[in-house]
Amino acid sequence: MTDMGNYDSLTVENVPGGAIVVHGDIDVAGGPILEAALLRRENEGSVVIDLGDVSFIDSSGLRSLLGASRRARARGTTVVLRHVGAEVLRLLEITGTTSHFSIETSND
Amino acid sequence: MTDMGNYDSLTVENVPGGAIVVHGDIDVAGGPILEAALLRRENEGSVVIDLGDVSFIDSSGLRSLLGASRRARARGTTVVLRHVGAEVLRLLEITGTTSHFSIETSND
Amino acid sequence: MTDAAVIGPVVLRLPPDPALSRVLRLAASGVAAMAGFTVDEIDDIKIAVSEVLLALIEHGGEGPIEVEFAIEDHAFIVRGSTPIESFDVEHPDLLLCRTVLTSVCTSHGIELIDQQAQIWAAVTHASIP
Amino acid sequence: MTDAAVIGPVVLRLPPDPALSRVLRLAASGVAAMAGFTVDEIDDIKIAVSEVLLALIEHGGEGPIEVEFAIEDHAFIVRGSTPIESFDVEHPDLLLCRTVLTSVCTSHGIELIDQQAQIWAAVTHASIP
Ligand SMILES: Nc1ncnc2c1ncn2[C@@H]1O[C@H](COP(=O)(O)OP(=O)(O)O)[C@@H](O)[C@H]1O
Ligand SMILES: Nc1ncnc2c1ncn2[C@@H]1O[C@H](COP(=O)(O)OP(=O)(O)O)[C@@H](O)[C@H]1O
Repeated sequence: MTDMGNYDSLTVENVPGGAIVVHGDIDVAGGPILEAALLRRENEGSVVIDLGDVSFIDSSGLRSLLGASRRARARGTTVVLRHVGAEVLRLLEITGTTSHFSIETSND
Repeated sequence: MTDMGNYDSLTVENVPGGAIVVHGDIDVAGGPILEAALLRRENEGSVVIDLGDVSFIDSSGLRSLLGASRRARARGTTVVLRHVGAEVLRLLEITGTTSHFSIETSND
Repeated sequence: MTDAAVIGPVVLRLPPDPALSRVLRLAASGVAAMAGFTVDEIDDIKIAVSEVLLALIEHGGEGPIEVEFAIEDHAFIVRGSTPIESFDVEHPDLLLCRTVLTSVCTSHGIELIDQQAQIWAAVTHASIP
Repeated sequence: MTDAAVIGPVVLRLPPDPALSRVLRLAASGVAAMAGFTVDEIDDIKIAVSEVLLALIEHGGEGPIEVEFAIEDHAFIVRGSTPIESFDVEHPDLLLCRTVLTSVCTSHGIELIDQQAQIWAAVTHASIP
């Protein structure tokens, strides 16, 4: 981190053929970064998002996940959320959107 | 932490006959709290301050330590700073005040 | 312990930059921790503050955003505002935001007052009597 | 990565309450991390921000304190001010504060302008060319 510039609060790691691993906060800044990464990967078929390193999400972040879910459903598949922690699970529950995903919690 | 009120950014643990253990930030809020705790204990003679759980100090915090040092010197003794971490050591060094204390770093 | 009602308010004026969401959460956590809110309550406050900011960024203009944190009557209050010409407080994009605020806050409001979008939310500290 | 010069400024208005020192450090850390400052630089920024606040609290009056964080020319700038009738910028109590600012900052200033105590400090990001 020696060059000057905006440091993104969210980074996405693309494991080829594997999960999309998210690090950071899925908020109004991170949501669009995640959405762009998801759109680049979805032509590959199934989508697995690893949220093990995400301890914050708000409704704008949730919208990027719901968008991926809607597009997955249109392709006849489901978005898998892996290593879902308490904070993400809570937001899914209070918005009644858990059923949009196949969820694997951190304890699974 | 169920009752409402100001939560102090610094707390002091008094081990009777032993060290004064400081938890938190020694800043413009924490400095006076530490100073009050030090003044209550100094009649006992030697002063040992455990800074193992202090990762921030500024010049107002340093003044409370320097005050204790000055009063200890008047009694013919020295203030011992125990478990001094990098942040505290740095402030002592840039202010040229390391010689006012007997310092035991975290690595000792 | 002094009375929590004496804390604040802290007012932040910032550009409508999404990257500042995290900065607001950090500042809000600091104020709430200082006022004795629990870890779970601080989680709610972080969500509330983020929802207020994102609604102002997504529905406001290019103008500055003002956010106030205050402790009043045992509650953490966040009040945000930004200049705006017109503002559809029933916009469908605000539905998810409202759903979240309803769950994490004791009360909240989204209004257009004096050419300003104004959003506020309150998280009450649950003290054991 | 966009140009860091576009970040901020973030302006905070707060009462002269020592307990807010930690809140200011949290907010400053967030802005600095977002702008790509290193962990060591952020440690310096936290000290600089605390020194600015404590000088304003200890030498200012009961009036509100305004603190601005900005990223300008690859530097984190903190500017603080508070209304004050008279202000001895050479007061001995400011010596230790100045010593610290001289060490952790690239440059700083303590001035009385327009009945306001004004204190600023800059921490430059050391980029490898
Ligand atoms: N309150 C809600 N409950 C459940 N799903 C919602 C809610 N609000 C929006 N959605 C869903 O979120 C998804 C994304 O919404 P939207 O912001 O329109 O994104 P996009 O246009 O990129 O798909 C849509 O599938 C929408 O139906
Ligand atoms: N720049 C400095 N370098 C070294 N010691 C200092 C410096 N400034 C103040 N001190 C010392 O810090 C101690 C506390 O200062 P002061 O604020 O006057 O506190 P008190 O009156 O409570 O002792 C004094 O011993 C003083 O000499």
